[in-house]
Amino acid sequence: MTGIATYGWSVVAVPLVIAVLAATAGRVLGTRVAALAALAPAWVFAVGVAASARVLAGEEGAIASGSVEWLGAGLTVGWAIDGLTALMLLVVGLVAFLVVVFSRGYLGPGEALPRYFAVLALFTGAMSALLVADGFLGLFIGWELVGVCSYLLIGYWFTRPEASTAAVKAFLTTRVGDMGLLLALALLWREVGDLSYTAVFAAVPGMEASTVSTIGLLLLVGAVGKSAQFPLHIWLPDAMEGPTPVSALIHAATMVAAGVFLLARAWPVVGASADVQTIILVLGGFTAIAAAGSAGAQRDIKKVLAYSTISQLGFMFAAIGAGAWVVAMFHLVTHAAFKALLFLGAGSVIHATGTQRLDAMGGLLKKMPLTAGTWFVGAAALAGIPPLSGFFSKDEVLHTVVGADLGWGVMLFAASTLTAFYITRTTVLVFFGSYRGEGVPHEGGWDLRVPLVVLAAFAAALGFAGGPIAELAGGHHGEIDVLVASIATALAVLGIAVGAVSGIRPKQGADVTKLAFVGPLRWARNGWGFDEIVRQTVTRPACATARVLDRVVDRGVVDRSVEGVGALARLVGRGYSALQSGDTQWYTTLLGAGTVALLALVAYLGRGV
Amino acid sequence: MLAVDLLVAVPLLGVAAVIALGRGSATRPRAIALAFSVAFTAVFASLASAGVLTGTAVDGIRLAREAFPFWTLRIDGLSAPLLALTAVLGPVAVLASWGVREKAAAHHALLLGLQASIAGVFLAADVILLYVFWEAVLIPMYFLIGVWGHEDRRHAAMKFFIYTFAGSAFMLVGILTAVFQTGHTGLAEVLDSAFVLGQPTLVFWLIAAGMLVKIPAVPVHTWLADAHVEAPTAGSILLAGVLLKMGGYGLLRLALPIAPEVFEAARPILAVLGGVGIFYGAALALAQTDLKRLVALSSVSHMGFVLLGISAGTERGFAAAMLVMVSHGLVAPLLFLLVGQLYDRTHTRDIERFSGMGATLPRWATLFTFAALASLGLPGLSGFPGEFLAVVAGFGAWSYSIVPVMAGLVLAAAYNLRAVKGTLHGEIAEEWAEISDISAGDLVPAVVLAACIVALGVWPMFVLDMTGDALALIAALAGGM
Amino acid sequence: MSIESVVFAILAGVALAGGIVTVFARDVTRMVIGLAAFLLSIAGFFVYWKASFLGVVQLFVYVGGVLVLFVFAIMLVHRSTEGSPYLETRHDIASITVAGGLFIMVVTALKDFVHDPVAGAMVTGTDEVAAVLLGPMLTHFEMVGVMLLAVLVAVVIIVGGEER
Amino acid sequence: MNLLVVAMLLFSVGLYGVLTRRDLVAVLASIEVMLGSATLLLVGLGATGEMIAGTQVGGGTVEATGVMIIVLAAAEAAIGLALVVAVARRFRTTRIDELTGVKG
Repeated sequence: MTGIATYGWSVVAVPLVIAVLAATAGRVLGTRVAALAALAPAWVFAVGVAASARVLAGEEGAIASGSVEWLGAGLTVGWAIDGLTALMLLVVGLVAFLVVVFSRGYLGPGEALPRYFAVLALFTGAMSALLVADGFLGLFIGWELVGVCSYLLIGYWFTRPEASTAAVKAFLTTRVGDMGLLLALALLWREVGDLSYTAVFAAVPGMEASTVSTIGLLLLVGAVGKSAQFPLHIWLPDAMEGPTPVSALIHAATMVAAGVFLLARAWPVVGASADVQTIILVLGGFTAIAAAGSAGAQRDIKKVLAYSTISQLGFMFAAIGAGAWVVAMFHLVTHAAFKALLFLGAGSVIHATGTQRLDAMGGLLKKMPLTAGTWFVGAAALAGIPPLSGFFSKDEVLHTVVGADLGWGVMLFAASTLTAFYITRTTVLVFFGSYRGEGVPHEGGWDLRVPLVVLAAFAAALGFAGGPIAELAGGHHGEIDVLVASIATALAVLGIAVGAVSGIRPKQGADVTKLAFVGPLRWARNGWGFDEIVRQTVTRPACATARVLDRVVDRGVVDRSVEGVGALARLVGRGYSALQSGDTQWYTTLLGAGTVALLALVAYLGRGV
Repeated sequence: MLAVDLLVAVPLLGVAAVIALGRGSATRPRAIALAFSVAFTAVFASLASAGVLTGTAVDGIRLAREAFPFWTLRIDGLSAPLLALTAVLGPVAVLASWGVREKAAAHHALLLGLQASIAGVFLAADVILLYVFWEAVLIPMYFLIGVWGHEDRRHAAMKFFIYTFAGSAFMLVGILTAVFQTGHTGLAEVLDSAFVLGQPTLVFWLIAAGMLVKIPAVPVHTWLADAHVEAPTAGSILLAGVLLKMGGYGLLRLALPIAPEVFEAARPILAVLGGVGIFYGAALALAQTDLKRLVALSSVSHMGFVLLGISAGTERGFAAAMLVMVSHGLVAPLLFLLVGQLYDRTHTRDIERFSGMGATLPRWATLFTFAALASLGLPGLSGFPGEFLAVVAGFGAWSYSIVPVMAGLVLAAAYNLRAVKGTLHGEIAEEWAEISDISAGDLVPAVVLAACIVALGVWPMFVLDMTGDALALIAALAGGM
Repeated sequence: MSIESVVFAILAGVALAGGIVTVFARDVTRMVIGLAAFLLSIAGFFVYWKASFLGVVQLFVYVGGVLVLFVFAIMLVHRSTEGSPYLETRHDIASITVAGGLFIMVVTALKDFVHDPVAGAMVTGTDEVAAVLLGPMLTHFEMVGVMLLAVLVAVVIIVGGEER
Repeated sequence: MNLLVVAMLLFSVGLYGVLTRRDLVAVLASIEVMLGSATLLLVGLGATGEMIAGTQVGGGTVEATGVMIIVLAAAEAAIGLALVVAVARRFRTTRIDELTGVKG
């Protein structure tokens, strides 16, 4: 059984084959295409299990690998499975499998199922490629491919203009970050002459400090884009235009965590520069608290979760900045479980109510008890209530950040309190009070319920798996710090209390927003206005510049000056149209003139001979 | 080997056959043309057994020297990928003009003539012969644009002709100077004795001028957009697919080896031209509302990578240039093919007028999205390996100066996705709700191109295996200075 | 002044005169006569250089063939257009510059390479010409033959059919 | 030198005619002048008994090439005149300035 890890490349190949099959034969299969697509993550999960078992059994380093020259001398693409990869494969395989199951119930038979499930399988393969790559080139390939899957899935309902815009925005914003990663690769190639992890990591000690810092920074730019950290976070809230299961998989559990994975994977580079670490800590801490603030002001259930994801990723970045990438990985795993759970819970609610607006929900506890129950588990895990998984991982994050920089530690405590506040507020708005929407919401079929239960189990229990997770990631599991844990829990309770109060909306049809905080609310809801700043300072000027280049520079100056062959003719006195008058003899005269000129040139060149 | 000569002879025979057998018929010429272009592909495939795919050089048969003093053909690692491209695009171009009924015999004869002369350019191992083929390419292209083009075709055809003819006139002077001063016309002999050149700088720039117009480099790119917009689909396919490649090919084949020391000095200029082309072309493409013009200007951007790769002056940079050329030779034709198919159905290319075509034309939309993703350099498709290699090689040569190229890459994503969003996405336009999706016949050429794009993207070594030795030799020349 | 240069001068004079008349004449008959003089003097050059076979060919093909063609063509055109050919010349500076420039350029470029022929330097018999035509230039010979056939057909197609 | 001057003078005169004559027949006659002068120069070069392009050219080759040129020129004249006749029938004129069908 554990032997299948030897065929690690199959975690890329199998999903790709399935994607092709789903795309081509999907029409024939009907809704059964979901079953086909589910095989992809199932296989990834199986390989992850096998590999994890071998790592936990004590195998050191990469348990299996292979590579092939792909782009000329030295530029190889290969795969290798070690503990960190195995851990991520488990996460990706499990969440993706559950999301495929959930999607089966979430999307009706009228949807373009072959396209959806083919891209989902493609995503699984691309994400696996990112994970099992044995070097930066392979990672970059997977990195770009998951980005495009994200684009395709955000724009799944492409006839909705918002979805299309959001898809483009997501791709372009992450593309900016990707350029940093690409530049990092170019720099690594120049410095090392090899892009495989082992060669790069071996070369790091011999490099100049400034070079290491530059590489680290460039990698960080890539990670910031993919993981939606400030200032490239603007795409993630908009990405909620995609189907909710997609948000759960790509924009909560796996793809957006790739930035964290990258920094953990490249730790020998990132960790070699204290400056880079400081920047990561600052970025992560700032993002964590700013996004948590925004999450508290949202009116849309998915936007709450989107900002929450940005915020939680900020926690992970802060942990890496504090030097504890194993802790970041631990939080990544628990977050994947409880955030995917929350998203799928939201999906279940949206499926039942047909809306994403919080003010059109309420009182769903009685109508959808299973969804409500699993949501409570996820929400409590996110808020950091012991003994759920989020409590353990967040405690470790806070502990390490406090140890590294007290100031940012305090900020994270504040962010953590806000987290408890916004998720409680959302919970109250959705599940308590009376129903403010239309129709009669009820639970979905088994395919909607089973994933919720499974994820709830993981979200509840993963906290106790800190040891094995850390071991897989390749580090050591920290102890619970009683002081930090107590403060954090106390603050979480405070946040929950405030959130519960703010969330209580007794009357049907009341505008929730007016009853919450005043003043900066709108500002916070719009991501502190940063979106607008980017639009005014980057997007618009870029488009305007392009237009000016086209209308004024290219057609006005460049083209006209070279069409000045016509102007020459005008000088001769025949006017521009003479060049195209149909006067053959005039053409011939020009031809002759050209010949004479060329001969003159030849004569001039021939002087010396 | 006879097969080398057949690469020129088969399309020429096809011209004769189309004229002789296809006159007056609307449908017979296309069948004959398809047969001969497929025969071209078959001949090229037969050369694989001679090791062409691994970079082995194969000479054509030597005709009587007195009778044909300049007839020397040779296929090597530098020309093999581009000939492979020609072999793929020939049948695609014929299939793309399947619907041409007006003067069909002339149209298909010109297509085959174009294919013959392009193959000749890539095969010629004699500078005079090279020049003859180089000019011969212009004529069928001129008529394809001028006769079967759209509204403003005459102006575009004339502009195309004047630009490229002016460029090749400079090139002719450069070639003649080299011939007179070295006393040879054979490519190898000319290059071997190129050290006797009295004015290498002038010779290099004269030849390079012809190439830069063809590529095209900014600021002599403006013929391209007009020519593409007005050209019929098959013309656009061959224009973007192989004609532009003559520029990059010529730089590596002739300009660089004839004056390596001048090339060394010219590298920064080439790099700037390339970098500006990448950024400027992408910015222009972003501002277009005409879908075909957008694709045309994206060519300026992509071909900038060719210049960037060459400017690195290393084997890796040259390999990047070759990869980009082959990739662009697949992606741009696919885009033009698809835009042409859309135009056939809607008779407009205005992005603003389209909306929600993804729902109306699902098959077309899938292919168009695919092509746009290939164009923006998605890994796994053909655009990525070349552009990645160009960035790596460019960074090695020019360090952080290539950051504007990165901006160009972001813009590339922007204009491609804008094209997709503008046409495919959004609410379904009433105006186009009734039009029919592309037929199986339309699918064939598109799927052929798409398959090649995927194949090259997954396994770029296919091209690198061919070019390896040839590029190493050129790189040794460039580095030897 | 040697006899050779006298002969050369006479031939050159006739050729130039013929050429100028051909290009500038306003009367069709004069133009044809000028062309005939020009072609005849070219044949004279060939004979003078002892390329007698070539001279004979020039005589037969040009004077005997092409010139007659011209006369016929002029007659046919005359019938169709109901007016004699419009033989005015649009003199202009551009054309003079181009023609003169070409003359100057070529002469300066080649003056060191082109020497005057020595009378009798090319003593070749018809057999030698035949040997070349059927030996190294056989392919050309064949190709020209094929081309002539094509021209024959083409001319019939172009002019053929009833006059409408 | 004299040969070159004479031949090029003839060529230039012919070219001038091609560029300025307003009637197709006259243009063709001018072309004949150009062709004749080119043949003259070629055969004359052969008659110098010197090297051309690095190889000694035997008289036979020059003469044979001359024959080729004459034949080709004759063919050209035949086609050209045939076209002129056809044009005259179709458009009722052979004046170039009235035939602007090749407008670019």
